[in-house]
Amino acid sequence: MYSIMWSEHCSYKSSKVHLRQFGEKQPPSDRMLAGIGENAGVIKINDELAVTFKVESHNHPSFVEPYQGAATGVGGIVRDILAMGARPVAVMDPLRFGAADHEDTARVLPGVVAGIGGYGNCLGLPNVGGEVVFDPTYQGNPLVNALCVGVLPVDRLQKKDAAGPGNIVVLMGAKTGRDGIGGVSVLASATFDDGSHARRPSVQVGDPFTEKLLIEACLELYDADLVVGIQDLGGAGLTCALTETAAAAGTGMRVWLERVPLREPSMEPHEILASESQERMLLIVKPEQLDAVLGVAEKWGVLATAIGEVTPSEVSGLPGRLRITWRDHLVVDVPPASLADDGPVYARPMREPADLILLQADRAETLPRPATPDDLKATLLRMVGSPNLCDKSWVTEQYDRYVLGNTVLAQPEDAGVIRVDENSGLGVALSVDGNGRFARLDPYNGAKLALAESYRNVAVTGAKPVAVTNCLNFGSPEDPAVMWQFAEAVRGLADGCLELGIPVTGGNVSFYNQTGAAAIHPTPVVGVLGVIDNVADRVPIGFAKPPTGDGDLIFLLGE
Amino acid sequence: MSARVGVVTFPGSLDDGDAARAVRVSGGEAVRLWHGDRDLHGVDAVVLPGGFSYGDYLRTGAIARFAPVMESIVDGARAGLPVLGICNGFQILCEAHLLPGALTRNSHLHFRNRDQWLRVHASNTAWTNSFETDQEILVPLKSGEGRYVADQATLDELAANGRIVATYLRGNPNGSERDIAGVTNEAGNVVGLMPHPEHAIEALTGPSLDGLGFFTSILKHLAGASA
Amino acid sequence: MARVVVDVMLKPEILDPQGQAVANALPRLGISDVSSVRIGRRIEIEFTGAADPERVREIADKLLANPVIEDFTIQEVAEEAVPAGEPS
Amino acid sequence: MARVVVDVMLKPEILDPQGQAVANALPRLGISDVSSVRIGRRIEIEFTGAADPERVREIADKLLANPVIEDFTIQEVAEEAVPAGEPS
Ligand SMILES: Nc1ncnc2c1ncn2[C@@H]1O[C@H](COP(=O)(O)OP(=O)(O)O)[C@@H](O)[C@H]1O
Repeated sequence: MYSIMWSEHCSYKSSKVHLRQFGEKQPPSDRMLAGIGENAGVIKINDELAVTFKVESHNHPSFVEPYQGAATGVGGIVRDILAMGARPVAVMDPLRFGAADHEDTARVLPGVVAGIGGYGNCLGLPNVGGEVVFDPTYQGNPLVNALCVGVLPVDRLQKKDAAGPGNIVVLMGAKTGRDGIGGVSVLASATFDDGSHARRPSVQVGDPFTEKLLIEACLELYDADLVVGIQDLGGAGLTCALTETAAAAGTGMRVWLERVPLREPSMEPHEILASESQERMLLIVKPEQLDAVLGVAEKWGVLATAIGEVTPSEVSGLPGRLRITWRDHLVVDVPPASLADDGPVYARPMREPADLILLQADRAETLPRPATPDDLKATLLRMVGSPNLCDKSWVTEQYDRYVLGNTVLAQPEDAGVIRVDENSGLGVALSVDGNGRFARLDPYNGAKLALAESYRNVAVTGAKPVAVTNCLNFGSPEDPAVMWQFAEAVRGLADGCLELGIPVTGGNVSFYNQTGAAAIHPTPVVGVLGVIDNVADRVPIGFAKPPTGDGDLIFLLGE
Repeated sequence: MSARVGVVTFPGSLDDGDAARAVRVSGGEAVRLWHGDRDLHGVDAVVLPGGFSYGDYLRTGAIARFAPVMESIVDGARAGLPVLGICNGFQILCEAHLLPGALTRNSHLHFRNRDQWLRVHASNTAWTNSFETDQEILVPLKSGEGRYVADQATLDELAANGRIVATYLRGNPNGSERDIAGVTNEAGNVVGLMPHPEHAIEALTGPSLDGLGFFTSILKHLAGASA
Repeated sequence: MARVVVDVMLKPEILDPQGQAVANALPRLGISDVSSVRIGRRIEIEFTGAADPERVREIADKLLANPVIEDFTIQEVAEEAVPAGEPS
Repeated sequence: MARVVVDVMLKPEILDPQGQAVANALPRLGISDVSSVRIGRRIEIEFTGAADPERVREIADKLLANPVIEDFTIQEVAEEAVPAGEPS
């Protein structure tokens, strides 16, 4: 349990010391209801309504099994949003692949796109934007990031605390199977090599239908005020959910592991605790409301099982413990905070990459520029022919953009805009951007540029940018050069947010995107959320069509 | 009193809220129906909405067909109750044998979401009487299994008797036989449509307002029937 | 405890784009002597007791296959014969 | 002319949402004695000449099955035995 919980993926042990800046440099905001440390940041958009959003990576699993890796990436981020008390209302997918003509891209890209579509479409979540970038740097490490945004009434915000000794711990959703055992520690916390074939069992299969039922059941429970605390099961499965909920409340917990519904009866206790089977949530409910909770679950056809209870935070002067038994044998007896909060914190060595000076010597100003009309034509044709600038509809046509009936702008617009309130027209705009090549040249400014691009994309729709989420995709933190890139990017993003006056509300770090000694370009992906008072006022890209657009004047703003 | 149009929610239905909104925007009263409830609550017509009922895991619509509410809908439809199946609803109507043929995997094997031009051929059904015959309309299509198939005799019969409700224009998006986007039963009360008219009812969120015609049609049809 | 396998295949006259896609991909693997590929579903059902052939046929006809586009066959198998079933 | 059937099933430890959906639907058809349903793919390949077992295995491994999550079995069948193949 410790090896899983203290893995890079769960404990953020290499990144923690840097990520602190997001809090320290945070501009004051009276909109933020939940921030870093929660499943996702929550932002008030008026007195009654709030929005929660977050972007997360599923890079390694998507390389091993593109369809399921990408699909379960969507499923995971959706549960994060759900856990905050929100109804998920849209998704976005920033993607990066190797060279467009490489055979691995031909295997990975169609599978990833089909997986994102397959899961998101089946959940009924419109896809309102994303990115498709090709660069040889991602050859062995494609980046599959997924963003989800959800809406909640301000007073429906949920906590993950396992509060109230005597309350019941309920596991809801899919049965627990052997899939994904050790997924986080194995897949996401090490570089890829030929040994990865032996890691096949850690592949998980998504079941979007079960997730859809889980969403509806959770929302009905929230609205009936039947939930004390809730946490999604993601990386590190039950181990993570049990310890985090107990640690958050400072309570102890008693769990009877044999009560967990299993797909395979032969599973061992450690497998049950480590399984990353998808589509599960952990609920803390009051004993007198247990029947009502089970009733709602039954109505939606999802399994719900009482597996334990919350115990006092202190027993005879000693802090509460997480005690787990398996058929009357004590298999776990630990202080929950030791797993969830007391993980190691590394200040890893950092060193500017040796080749950076050489790279930076090639200044843009000194590069040859097209001097003749023929040169210009050739440059233009090369750009038009570049996979990075091509039409993305082969991808975006595989995504449902209409479901829920509130999509005001989506592909090919600069930002997605969705209506949140049908009566007032209140809505939000969202964009995700990143540029690994900029960040490779200068991670500090590269991160700022990603932020600025995303911010502009939101602003041009007519929305006011209010919050930031991010997914930091980097190589191995054990490489001082990568660690330096990471530190610089975080510093850049935190400074940029301070200058623009919007807070980082959450995000995700993906390390070990590395093949052998070669790391990917540092790739901070930044998502910005904006609020628009009336979506009818949104400004689409493109000129207004005649006759209304006739005679419009064209201005160029900026330098 | 405005007409009461039921919208069924199966586990995995996704466009049920949108179908209800379309009914309301058109001036009808939307009544939500639950898959497990046989009672149709006295509705005058029923919409089976889009989505992935029961995950659509075995075959689209195959499991939804056995939902308790479907027993009442099948009985009602045989007795003249107007029923519109959109996308997954169309698939369910075929599986329930209220409409002929079947919907299979798109010939290119991908889910496809695009704004699709259609030609409305049958403007005499309960759900299409607001359209002119041969009217061209623009409505979103979004499906992975939208390729309509039936044997040649059935296709000939549908064509001969004006039962092809709509066909795809300017390119067949999924390989459907004879470009079929929607069909009706002999009596014209049951219509299945692969594209999504409920997503073309507001300038802000859809490519056109053409989808409204299906919902105003049913209100007109019901008003005519009760007059 | 009985195990039954129901194989469901598209009727021959119905286009099978998945099978075609596989057939089209084969030459790239250096395979040029395949004349047709058809893809269907294999459904393995495990009964708690004996399997009543009549009821299996009914399940197949009503639920597992759509007779408009598909044919099916049923066979009861010895447990060893099932390649990748769930261990029981 | 040889016919080969490749059966591809999810590995036992991998979740099978399709099979689960069918298993859950059976009680509504009045069937309550089914303990498990697993759904996989049945692929019928027709060769113009004889089928080389080695090459079939390669096709199955590289193209038909995803070895990360699936197992497969191969059998050569007499033409009569194929239930719903394309008439040749
Ligand atoms: N993976 C994706 N998923 C969803 N939408 C995407 C994806 N990739 C690109 N898009 C959308 O396609 C449009 C064009 O993308 P892109 O060419 O990257 O635009 P830009 O250069 O303006 O950022 C944008 O609206 C973007 O959101």
